[in-house]
Amino acid sequence: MKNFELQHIQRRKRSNRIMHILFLFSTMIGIVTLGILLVQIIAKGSGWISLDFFTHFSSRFPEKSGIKAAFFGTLWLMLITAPLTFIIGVSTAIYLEEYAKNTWLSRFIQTNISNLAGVPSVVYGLLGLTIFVRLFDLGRSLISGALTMTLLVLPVIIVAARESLKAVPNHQRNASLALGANPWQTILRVVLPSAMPGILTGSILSLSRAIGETAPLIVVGAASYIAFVPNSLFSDFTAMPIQIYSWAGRPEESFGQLAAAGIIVLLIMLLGMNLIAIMLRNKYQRS
Amino acid sequence: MNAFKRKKNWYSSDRVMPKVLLGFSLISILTTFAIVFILLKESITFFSSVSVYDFFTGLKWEPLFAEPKFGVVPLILGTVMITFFSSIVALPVGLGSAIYLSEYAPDRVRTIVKPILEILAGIPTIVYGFFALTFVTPILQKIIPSTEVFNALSASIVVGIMIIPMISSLSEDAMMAVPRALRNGAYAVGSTKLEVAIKVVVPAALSGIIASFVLGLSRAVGETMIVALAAGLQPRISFNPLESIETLTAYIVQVSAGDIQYGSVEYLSIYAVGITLFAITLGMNLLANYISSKFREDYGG
Amino acid sequence: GSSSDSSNGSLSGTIRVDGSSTVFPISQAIAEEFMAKNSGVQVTVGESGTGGGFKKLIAGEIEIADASREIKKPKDGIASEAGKETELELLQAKGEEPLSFPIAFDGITLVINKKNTFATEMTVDELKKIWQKDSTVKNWSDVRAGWPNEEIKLYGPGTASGTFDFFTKAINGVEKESRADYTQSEDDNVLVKGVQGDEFSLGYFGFAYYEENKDKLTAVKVKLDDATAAVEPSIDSIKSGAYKPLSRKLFVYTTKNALKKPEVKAFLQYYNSPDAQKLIDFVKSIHLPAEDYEANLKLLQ
Amino acid sequence: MIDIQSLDLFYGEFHALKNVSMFLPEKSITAFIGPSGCGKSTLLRTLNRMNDMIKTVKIKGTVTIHGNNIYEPEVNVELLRKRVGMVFQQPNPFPKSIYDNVAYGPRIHGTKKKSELDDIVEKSLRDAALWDEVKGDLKKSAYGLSGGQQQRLCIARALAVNPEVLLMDEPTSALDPISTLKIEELIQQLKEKYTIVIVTHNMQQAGRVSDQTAFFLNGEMVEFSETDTIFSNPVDQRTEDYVTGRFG
Amino acid sequence: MIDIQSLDLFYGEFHALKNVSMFLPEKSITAFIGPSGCGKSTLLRTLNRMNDMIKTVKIKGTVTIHGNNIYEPEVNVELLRKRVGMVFQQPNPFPKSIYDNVAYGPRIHGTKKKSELDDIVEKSLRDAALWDEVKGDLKKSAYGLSGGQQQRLCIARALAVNPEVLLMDEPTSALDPISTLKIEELIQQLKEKYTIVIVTHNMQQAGRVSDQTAFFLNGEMVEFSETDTIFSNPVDQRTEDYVTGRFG
Ligand SMILES: Nc1ncnc2c1ncn2[C@@H]1O[C@H](COP(=O)(O)OP(=O)(O)OP(=O)(O)O)[C@@H](O)[C@H]1O
Ligand SMILES: Nc1ncnc2c1ncn2[C@@H]1O[C@H](COP(=O)(O)OP(=O)(O)OP(=O)(O)O)[C@@H](O)[C@H]1O
Ligand SMILES: [Mg+2]
Ligand SMILES: [Mg+2]
Repeated sequence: MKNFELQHIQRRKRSNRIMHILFLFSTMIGIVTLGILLVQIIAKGSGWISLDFFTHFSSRFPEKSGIKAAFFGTLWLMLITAPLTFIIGVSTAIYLEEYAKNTWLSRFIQTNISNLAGVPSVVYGLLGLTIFVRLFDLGRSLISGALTMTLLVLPVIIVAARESLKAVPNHQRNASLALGANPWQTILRVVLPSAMPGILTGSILSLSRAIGETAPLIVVGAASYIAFVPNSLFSDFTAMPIQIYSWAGRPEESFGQLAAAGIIVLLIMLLGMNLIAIMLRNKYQRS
Repeated sequence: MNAFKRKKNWYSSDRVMPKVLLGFSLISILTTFAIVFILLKESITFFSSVSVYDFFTGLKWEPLFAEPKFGVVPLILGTVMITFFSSIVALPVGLGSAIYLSEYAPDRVRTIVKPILEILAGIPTIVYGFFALTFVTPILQKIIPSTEVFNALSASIVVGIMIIPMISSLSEDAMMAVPRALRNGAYAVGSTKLEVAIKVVVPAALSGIIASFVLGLSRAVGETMIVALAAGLQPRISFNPLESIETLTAYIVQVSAGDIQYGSVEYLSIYAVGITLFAITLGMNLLANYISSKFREDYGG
Repeated sequence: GSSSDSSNGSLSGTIRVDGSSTVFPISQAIAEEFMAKNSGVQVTVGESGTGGGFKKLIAGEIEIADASREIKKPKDGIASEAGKETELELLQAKGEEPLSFPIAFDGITLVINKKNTFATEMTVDELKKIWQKDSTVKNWSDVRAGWPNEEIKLYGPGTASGTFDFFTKAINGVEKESRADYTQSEDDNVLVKGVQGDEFSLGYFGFAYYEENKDKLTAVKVKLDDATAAVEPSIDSIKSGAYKPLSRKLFVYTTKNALKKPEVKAFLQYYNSPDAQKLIDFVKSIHLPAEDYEANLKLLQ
Repeated sequence: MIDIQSLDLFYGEFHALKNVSMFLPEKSITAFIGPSGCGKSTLLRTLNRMNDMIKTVKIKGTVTIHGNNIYEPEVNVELLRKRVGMVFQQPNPFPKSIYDNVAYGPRIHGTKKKSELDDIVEKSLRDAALWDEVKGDLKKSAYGLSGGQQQRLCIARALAVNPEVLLMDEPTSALDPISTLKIEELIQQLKEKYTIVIVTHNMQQAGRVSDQTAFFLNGEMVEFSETDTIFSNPVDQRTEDYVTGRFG
Repeated sequence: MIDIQSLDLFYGEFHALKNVSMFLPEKSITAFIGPSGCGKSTLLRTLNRMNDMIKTVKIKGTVTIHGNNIYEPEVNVELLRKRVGMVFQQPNPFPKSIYDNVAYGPRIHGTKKKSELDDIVEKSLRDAALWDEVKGDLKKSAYGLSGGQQQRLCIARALAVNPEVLLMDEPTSALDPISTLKIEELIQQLKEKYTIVIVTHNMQQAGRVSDQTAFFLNGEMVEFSETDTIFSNPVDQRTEDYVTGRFG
């Protein structure tokens, strides 16, 4: 073997090793940051997590404060937002990727969607306030908050779902169509299952965003202090990030620690919520 | 009579679903219209007091002082700066970890690490804001002592970190969807993993990668709390990321959560700022569309 | 017998309170105790800013607005042009009449770093020299001869806050007239951190934040002029009115119609009861002299 | 039964089929032969309108099956494709289990009963000469099969919907001789019930199985007649050159 | 030159190659034949360690090339694969232009000069019998080619890095007879410089091109000897059954 060729390959292998380390390092940046954040938050807040923390409402006494209202508020919010986001988001993606011809309408919809991704969340708050609270007269209720959140996180799931639909190889569609399946059957039974991992990633990312957003809910009118659990779609509500925000803004150190405890609970909720999606994604990706 | 012409019932899923799906797609248009309408309606009132020309060319943004000045340029500059620096952090790091996860990491590592990274997307932004302020900024100040308490760099770094999962997860999905056969073709001529990743997988997954970049950057442009907390509220024309600045979004949240009277000119300025931001993201998206249509490679065949 | 009214367990309904985040802890504490006594009533308290509170009061979405300033009225009683009405006019346009209840003091506190041992007291004139519009003060030595020739790092609340409005009026004489080149944050905890980490800094924010961080910061004693004695901000000095000119009143507002609801009336009666004064002190605001509450209660009849 | 009349097909500007006319009688086997890129697959796809999927395609002329023009506007393509089955040049199983791959078609067309599906799956797999190799684990992913096994699976999948016409695009190019022989036998059997069109590069195969053969060159149908005639006594010089391997 | 010694290969639990030993002399053509699923592709992939890509694979035994065990831990697989080229059963061009597909290998191995690349691309395309069809538009996407054209492109891509050994997994199964013949001629030519291993289902092809032939069944190598011997005078009954088509 010619010597220079060996050297060249060695050089390529070296750059591969170096980049391997850099790529690993990139991955570590996220993980390490998360680690630091978690250590800080847990160090600050874990002492406040107890059963009482879940069964009490917020209070002027830090030691009597709990997150019951916020916990259930967020739970409700997610129970409404998750299916709405999924259905509307995936439907839109399917329409654009599988049905829409390259018309001005579909291009217009696409531009709209990526544009909406950059609209700041406060503006969605103003939107929710104007449309849902005032125009539809839903009041400053759970449903207003959930609908606002849905609109806020839709672009993420739509874009993610579109890209993964796009990546489904055409020969799979052809195989189905050649058997006499109509386009809808093909989408439902062949394309969607193949695209599922990416769609689920989109769901995870968009719901992650929904669970951590504060500003739009405040603008829509969610209160910081509520001492009851919502009992209908039209109930007043508060949510975890609002409670955390409110505590974090208080002068007393102990409220700051409560905020950290709230964050821990929020992250556990987030993880719990994502778990199903993560498991499904792993399952679909394996096949 | 043509035997193949069997009429489909109007209610057959095949005929109904496209319409239903189109209906759902229109929600995004309606949302945009509603947003534009809301922003525009109030902006018009605002622009009856402040000239459009002054607004877009003015170099001083002091809307809440006794003699208000409404020149939006400093805010635009702040937003551009945050977006720029956060993308310097997020794009390479996000893409790097996507490549690591899809091409290098063993399956088990990937299935564990990916969800861990995704947690980063769900951390409330105020947590990030304080993280920037109390962790990143002090480190920056150790390295460069002239760093201000509030500075664009610290906020940018943390915004960048926040959007990493968006970029890494979506890009990784796109790369995972590249058929094995393509990788095999590259390996079989003696490619290293790096070459397979960079020369075959990334180009084949480019559409998805660009989409993730656009989403990530949009998030950076629209990010509010981190910037408001860590970058300060100091609108100024500066290209120094170690100084405090103010972004369009930070101004909107500052005023909308503040004590200003609704309906006053100062208050209405947030709508004008909102419209400006909207125009910026629109421009960015059109640019991204143009870029991705130029570089897109299809492998659907 | 206001307290006996408010402990009437047969009341029911919902009371929504929203507005200033400075007043929020007080309203929350009152609400908590009020609900303990009236299990049939649900009170919610929000903190979307004074402006937000008034807006919601005008829209009829809440019964009580927390405010860190008075409701905006047309200057000199001359009605504003259409589209630019003040909060009062907007409320009146709805056929409503606001009722204003001062409920606590907030002493705006100037703070310096613990290491700063020279600037422990200042006159209003000196403060004005520092904070006025286009101020030329750069270093401490520019303020008073003999002070170190070190740059003053200034910290203060965002320009959208009621604190800013009040401080500028009290020190500079004109509301919202201020130098612009100081480090702003809407989050007082952040200001605390800023001053704490910066040896030659000067900042101002609400008394509660100083009270909670006494061990980390030094409060500047303020004197009206060279002739009077310097007064340190404290619960007593604010309550007695000796801490001048930086103590302001906080308010709650309701409307005539909202007050027709017995639970709202009972809530406000409780707000002005002697029990409530303890709660106000508990959350590190400072209750008003008893006469003020009596006047409020009279208004409620 | 299948009547192609002056068919022209364009991929954008590219003229891929030029004025093709032919008649394929019922229950016959027709082979398309010709060099790579001559348009065999393209023509095959016009018979079940799979070309609809390619956006740039433009078609002129008519294709009628049992006297029904399949390119009329209101034709139900799903019905058409159920009756005109297709096996592709490259195996394209779904990322599903073997069972679900075969059961896919019947399920789409409304068969729900488990026992009925089981029967169809077994019969189709047997017909496609795959049953013995996979009967042990029908739940296994189709992607775990070898290339040849995957192709036979795709044939089974096409048979499962019980078509009238079967279009096969080089169905045995990935198969070993035994499976090939089995498929060829199967094709002969199917002929009793079905009309079959097969694209093949294998002259022997064309000779063995088909009743008539069409030879294509650059999108043109050069010659179309009885298979024997094509191979032993072609009219066109180019056909002769091709089938005797003297071409090019 | 290539020496396989007691090679066992497992996909997880599945024993796909059973104690295979064989010696492939330099500059010879070896054909692997056997029914679908017998392990031909699997064995082929062990020769350039493409099996490394499949996570479940476990290998026992040795493969030495020029006396170097390619399964030793420190083996440079990139170099190995450059020297042992491969063409797959299914065409797998990159989503790039024709030119970039062929130039891919030379580029990563350090050829930068445009003129040099141009030469390599032209030569490789000519060798793969594709040049005349594509020379007009080398910038065209490889996905616009027909199946057969794509496969020839993949052969050109493999030739472009100038390998010593060429592994071909049914390289002509998607080709028409003319291209097949060209490829077969090419293989014969390449033999002068390269060692070639070819998997094929086509007995005639094996007979035409190969010097020796190995027959596999269920992961076992049943017989391996001169091609003539295998086809005219096999030792094992199963081989005879298979090559005469009496099998199964
Ligand atoms: N989707 C397409 N877009 C543009 N051109 C195409 C497309 N599909 C095929 N072609 C071109 O049309 C011609 C005929 O292609 P076709 O696939 O029908 O050939 P074929 O006879 O089946 O060849 P093979 O034996 O290689 O499969 C070829 O020149 C091919 O490059
Ligand atoms: N990645 C894999 N995982 C598990 N089993 C596999 C894998 N690849 C192949 N097999 C199995 O190993 C056996 C040999 O497969 P291989 O692809 O080598 O067959 P082959 O002889 O090349 O067949 P064909 O002629 O159909 O291509 C088959 O039973 C197949 O199902
Ligand atoms: Mg073809
Ligand atoms: Mg094989």
